[in-house]
Amino acid sequence: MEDALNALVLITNFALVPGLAYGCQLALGALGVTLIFAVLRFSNFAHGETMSFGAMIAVFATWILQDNGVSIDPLPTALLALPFAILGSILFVLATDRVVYRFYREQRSDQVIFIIVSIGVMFVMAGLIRFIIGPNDQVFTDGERFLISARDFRDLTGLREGLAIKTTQVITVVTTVIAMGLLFWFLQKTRTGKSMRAYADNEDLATLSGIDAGRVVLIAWTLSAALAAVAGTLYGLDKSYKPFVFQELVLPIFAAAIVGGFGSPLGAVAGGFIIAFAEVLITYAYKRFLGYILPESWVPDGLAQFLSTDYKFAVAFVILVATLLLRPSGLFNKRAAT
Amino acid sequence: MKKSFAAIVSVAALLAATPGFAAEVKIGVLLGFTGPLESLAPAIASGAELAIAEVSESGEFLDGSTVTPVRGDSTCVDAGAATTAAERLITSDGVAAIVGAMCSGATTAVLQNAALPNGTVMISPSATSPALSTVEDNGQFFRVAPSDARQGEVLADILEEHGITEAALTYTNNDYGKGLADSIASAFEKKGGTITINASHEDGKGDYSAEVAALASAGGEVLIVAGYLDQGGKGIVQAALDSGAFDTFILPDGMVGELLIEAIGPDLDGSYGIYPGSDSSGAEIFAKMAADNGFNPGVYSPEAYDAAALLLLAMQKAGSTDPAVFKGEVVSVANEPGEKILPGELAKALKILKDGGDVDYVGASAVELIGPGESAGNFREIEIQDGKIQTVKYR
Amino acid sequence: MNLRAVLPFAIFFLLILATGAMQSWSLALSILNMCLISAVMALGINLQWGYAGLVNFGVMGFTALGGLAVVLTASQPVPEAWQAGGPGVLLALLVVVAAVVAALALGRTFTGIMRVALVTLTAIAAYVLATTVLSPAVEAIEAVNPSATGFLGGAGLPVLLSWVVGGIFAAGAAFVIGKIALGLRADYLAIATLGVSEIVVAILVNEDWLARGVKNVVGLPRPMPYEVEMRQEAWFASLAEALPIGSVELSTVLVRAGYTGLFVVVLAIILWLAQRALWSPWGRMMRAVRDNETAAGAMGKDVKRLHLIVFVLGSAVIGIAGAMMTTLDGQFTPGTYQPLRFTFLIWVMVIIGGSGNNWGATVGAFFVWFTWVQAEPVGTFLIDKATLWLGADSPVRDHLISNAPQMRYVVMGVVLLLVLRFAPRGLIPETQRV
Amino acid sequence: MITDASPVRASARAGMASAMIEVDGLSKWFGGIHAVRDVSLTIGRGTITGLIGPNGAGKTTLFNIIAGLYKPTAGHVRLDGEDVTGLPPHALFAKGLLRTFQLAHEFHSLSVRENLMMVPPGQPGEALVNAWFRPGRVAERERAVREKADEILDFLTLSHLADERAGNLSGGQKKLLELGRTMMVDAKIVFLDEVGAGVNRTLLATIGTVIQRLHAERGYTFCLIEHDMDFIARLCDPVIVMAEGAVLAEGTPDAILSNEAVIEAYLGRGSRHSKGDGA
Amino acid sequence: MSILRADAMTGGYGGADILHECTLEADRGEIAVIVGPNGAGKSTAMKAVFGMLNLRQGKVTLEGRDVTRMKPTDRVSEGMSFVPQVRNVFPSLTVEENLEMGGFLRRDDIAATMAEVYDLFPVLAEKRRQPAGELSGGQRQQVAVGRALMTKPAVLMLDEPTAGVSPIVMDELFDRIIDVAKTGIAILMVEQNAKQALEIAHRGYVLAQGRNAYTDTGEALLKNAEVRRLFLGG
Repeated sequence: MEDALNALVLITNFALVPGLAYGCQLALGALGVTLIFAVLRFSNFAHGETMSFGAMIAVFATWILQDNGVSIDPLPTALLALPFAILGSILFVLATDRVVYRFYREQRSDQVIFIIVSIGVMFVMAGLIRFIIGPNDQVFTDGERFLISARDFRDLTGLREGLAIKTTQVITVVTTVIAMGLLFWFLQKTRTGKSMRAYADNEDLATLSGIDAGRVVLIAWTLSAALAAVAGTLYGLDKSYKPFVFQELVLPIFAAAIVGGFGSPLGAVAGGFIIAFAEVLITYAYKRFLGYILPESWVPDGLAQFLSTDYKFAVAFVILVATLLLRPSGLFNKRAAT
Repeated sequence: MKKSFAAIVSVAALLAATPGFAAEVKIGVLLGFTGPLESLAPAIASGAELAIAEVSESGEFLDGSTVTPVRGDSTCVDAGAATTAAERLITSDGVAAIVGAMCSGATTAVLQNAALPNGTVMISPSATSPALSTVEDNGQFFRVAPSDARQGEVLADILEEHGITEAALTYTNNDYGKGLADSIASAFEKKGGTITINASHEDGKGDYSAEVAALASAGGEVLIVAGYLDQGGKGIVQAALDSGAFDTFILPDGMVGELLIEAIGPDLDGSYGIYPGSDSSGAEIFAKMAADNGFNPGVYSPEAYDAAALLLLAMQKAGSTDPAVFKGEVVSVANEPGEKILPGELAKALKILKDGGDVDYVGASAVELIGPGESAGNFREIEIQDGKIQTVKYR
Repeated sequence: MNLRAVLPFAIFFLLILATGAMQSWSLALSILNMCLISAVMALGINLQWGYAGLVNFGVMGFTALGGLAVVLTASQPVPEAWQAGGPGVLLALLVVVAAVVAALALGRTFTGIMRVALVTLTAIAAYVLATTVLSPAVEAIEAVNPSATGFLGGAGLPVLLSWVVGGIFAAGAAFVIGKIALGLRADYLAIATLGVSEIVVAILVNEDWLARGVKNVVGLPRPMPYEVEMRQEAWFASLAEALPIGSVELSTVLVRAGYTGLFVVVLAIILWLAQRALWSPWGRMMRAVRDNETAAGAMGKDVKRLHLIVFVLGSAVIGIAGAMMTTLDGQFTPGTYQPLRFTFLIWVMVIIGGSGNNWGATVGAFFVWFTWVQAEPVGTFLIDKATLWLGADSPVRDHLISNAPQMRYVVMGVVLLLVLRFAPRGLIPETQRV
Repeated sequence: MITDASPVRASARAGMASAMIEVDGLSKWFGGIHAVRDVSLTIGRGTITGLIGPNGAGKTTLFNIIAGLYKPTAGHVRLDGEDVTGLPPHALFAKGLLRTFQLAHEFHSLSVRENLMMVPPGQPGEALVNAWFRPGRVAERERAVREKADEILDFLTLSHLADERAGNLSGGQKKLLELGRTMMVDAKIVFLDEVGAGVNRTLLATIGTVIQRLHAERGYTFCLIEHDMDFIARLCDPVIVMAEGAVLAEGTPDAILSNEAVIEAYLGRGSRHSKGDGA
Repeated sequence: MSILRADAMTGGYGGADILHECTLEADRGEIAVIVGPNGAGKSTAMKAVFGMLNLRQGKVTLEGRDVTRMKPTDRVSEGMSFVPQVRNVFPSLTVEENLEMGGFLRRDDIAATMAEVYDLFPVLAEKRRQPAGELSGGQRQQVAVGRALMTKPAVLMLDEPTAGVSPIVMDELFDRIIDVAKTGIAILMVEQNAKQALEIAHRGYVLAQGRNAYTDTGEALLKNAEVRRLFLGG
């Protein structure tokens, strides 16, 4: 019995909890990408940099707040900075749309042109962000680190295995649930949200119904930027903020969005968790886990790993490519991907 | 001030092609300012530029010549761009020598394609790949970073003394990490120890939970982290502590620094490791100097200071900035005999050399050059106690 | 070529000449060399995108395969490693090939759920079998003097041959990728190829037995003599005496010019072939396919096959460029292949130059590489000037200047956006020849 | 509403000996929509068969299945006695089945002449090796192809536009160009999807003449979808009527025009009672 | 003067003119039908009335107000409503949400209008929670018309509402359209099924090559021998 509990705690601690937090971060990122895809119909390669930009503002705002002695101990000050990050990202993204994307929208440019334009935006943002904050690691976490630490858990339960839950992980999950709740409420229940779905469904008919295309696009960018800022800040809070990291996040985020079905918010969330848990569970070494639940003689000598962690990031791409080949419309998209 | 001057100089050189500034010696600082290790580069550059400024301001260097640094971006991911940047430093800016490059890959490319053909001397503060020991360098390439092979043996000794028989090992997935991990693993296993897992981690990623999960599952009394203290290495230590996977960490040279203690906090107490250095206070002095100049002495920042200092001292000793002449003096100023020189004492050293004396440059990282122009590998065994790096002994 | 096509080339060569005169000739030549390699890559993408409308974001992977070809062709074999693990690796390879053949055969014979199940089963069996055979072999190979070799080595053949091999490697990979992914619509194809190229690079980074992984292969043989050795030759001494430049500079310029010559030949051949293909009935057919796939199909053209051909050809060209680049660097460093540099930058070249036009892609590559390299010093200069008012000791100014190298991203992005906005068809637009 | 389809099937079987196209039990679902349901029909060799029916009756879907653009959910298509079900369009082209499109599918960046020149299959210059290394052989064939293209442009009265980008042509001219493409090779059967849509009456008359000449001089079999009953009546025999994805009737134009079921479903019914009492 | 009057419209999509002095009219409670051969410019005329096409000449008035230069969206708020031939519902939205989107521009309570639509199309009330994409073709057309009615338009424009539906459904749709007209709305529609459409039309327009070829009451056009021969197939 105790062995089984130990096994459960072990896998929760090393796979489920981190997977959940990572999944939340991917899901938030994928939601932003998928919203833009649904409304503007292109894959926004600059989304990773938007996350980075939001997180950067959060870092600055946190520093200013900290300097002025503002805090909400035991929670991290960054939560107070989040509104600034969201606002800043929204303003920046809307400015980008005004200066860059709007032109191509009016031209009704090809999807590929939009993708390349977004790559141009990605270049500019990548440079600007590094230029402003520098390429270094920035730590802006403060407050209580743990909800429960591994040591405390062991002392408390007397189990051999510990279970650590970081404050930032809890915040990540809670914020994600709130953000997603708000988003889904917005999309399903509000007039504006419904008009956005309508626009995503059928652009021409939406225009005929008096839905202002410009306004829908504006809202899509706003939501996408806000989600990006939240995702970026949470990621930076849970790990640490460094511009380069976000460049690497774009592909797993695309993978999440595509696996779920590009353009489907529900799919984006599901995709985020699928990618996150796949990465964690496929590269997890089950040796110790099996040690608890199997008789001693059955325990493998090796690490009992499906795939070395060297290939952790390849997991996302393999799932991505497999999805594209087997079911290009994604898991949660009824319409064909054409 | 110095940076902006450097910028003006480099651009002026670019645009106006003025080879002038006769009494001005330029030193190239070629590091990966953009790319995956971009966050390490500024502190390393600052280290080198600190030494350059010190020499320049002393007024003792080669009959009062001034020295200015010129930066170049070796990117770490693009050998082509690195070579071009080095080519620009050497042939257009006319640098007398180069501090760099940063990553072993870029270093090899620059050495073979720009430095060797042009006869320029390079001292890398950070390239540790064993492959660089055997590369054809015509006596023009040195490095003040310690050799990975030596470090592995020292670490294995320490592990044995601590009675460790099983250890997990993770390394940053580049030539430095991989080479170091291999040498640690083979040295430790020769002594009868077991490496339960030898797994890589990527720098520049945010999330290391999967890596730590694998390490934890493999088990071991301690975790050896052959990485960088402000890159993946820190992430691994943090994630391992957070999840309670390991309490004690073995920290090779790339991981020892105040930054790590600052970032991780008291949980790091009880971890131990090694750091290049002999019985000298160079590192502390350098740390203070860096703080006074407004930057954090990151990884390889002391080595960069030493690299620049060695180049300039060698020129002083040879009385020339001609690489063919002064390349022979690098080893002699770095090693005995002579007066020991610590950071901040470059003026003194220049004066001694000018008067025909000898110096034994110790510097911030206790430099001792051996064999093919590499650091001898004097190490300080350190242990972290009460949030401080305590030196246990020297090896 | 009309004036609009000649002018950008003229300006570019003036820039190179200016660099030579103002900075140094060896710098000018080394920039030019990378420009030439970039142009070959851009031609590869132009074949796929400009001719056929295929979006290939996997440039990075094909470049890396080209680099691998240099290692496997030109570096010296390691007999100890072959003894230790060669048979194991070959056996594993055999298992994989057998599995693929078996899977294809099963796929033909069965249908529906049976097919899926059997093919999956074969894949799993092959994976297990191959790893069982491969793991000990790999361990043995990597144990052979890991700091210097630890891999199987190459065939020890002339390095120039590896350029052809690079093309073949890339073409082989492209064939497999194209077979499975070319049916996807544009943006999915882009993301799929990007994903596949990440996987290719991940394999090169982590499989040390193949090409030393992150430990890099250095000191690859080069087709040009070493400068230091050259300076000791008699002919060189007499040449150096006859010319009014220093012997060091002469040697570097000569070697770089040698590379330039080689690259120009390759670029010229590929350009010639590409132009000739474009204005032949084959090119007419490709443009028809790009304009309207459905109609081209109805007019008897096998669209799938043509897409595959052009995807393979374009990728082969990129592979050749990858091999050329590794040859020029003299080393293979798998850890350095990054999408931003090796995929997106190449795309920027093609778009800026003018997709669909080979001359455009070429000159786009020239300009973009030149800007990419020179943006660093120019960016530093501009920021320095722009922040003068902050005062010499301002920490803000200091911070900005120390981050100046990052300006190259901004410059590149802004140039791309400006071209897309104001000259969407590029510097030299696709021409209509009737 | 729909008349018993069995007489149609019977006639299909009767005509089997000289059938160019035989369609047997063809069905196609799109998602939940049943676009074509169990259609069987025959297009006789040497006929100009008209296919009419209300919008959405499944005519174009049927065309697209026969031409290989869609794979049928069920059923078979035979071309000249050979089962060609599910073959891709380019393979059908090689077997002599050509088609035009409802919305003109010109190659917009090619010149008008190139639009024609690209058609002939197996040109030596379409193989890269020849394009690169055997310019002589390529040029020789190019001359011949070009001559033929110019002849056809002449025939179509498009000569003055030979070097124009095809994308710049008017809708009617594009339709002519599409028809011209089918003349570049010897076809067995040509499917014309609403060749008259967007074409003025004069041009339509020209197109009609072209079709008749090709039919008479080259022995082409035609099958055309058209809404213009005049046009149909002038050219076609027999006429097949489709409605709701199924064949409703088949016969001579006169028979069709007076067929009750056809009038009911397509041409228009008798009087309504509910009319006119609004407002 | 009629509530909707499009006077001598001339214009096209940028290239050559497609419409030539085309005039259309519809009044409250009236059904005006545009018929003609393919390519005659029927749909183009419809688009021109709704402002989806730039007119070179001519003028469109709604209840006497000149709307010629207005964007389609603005015309919707002025009281025009348009049902496209295809893609005329939001497939992933429920029936009720479709109707709600129809009344998007309205600031007042739309519940009453929605109830009216449900009265008119009882089947929609049954399926109000179902995504419109899952409905049958005829039901989808009803959703489309219902959506257009949500703005309480003065003029309802239908582009081939019966395209692709079975004769029975067509019958029913026409009955519904007559019901809609009875509520006092002017209806302008394009129809392929010329005979049936003209039977219910108060006004009929036969277009040929972008011009008014014949204009009369539906009844009269049906009786006109030349029209029958040329456009109705005898």
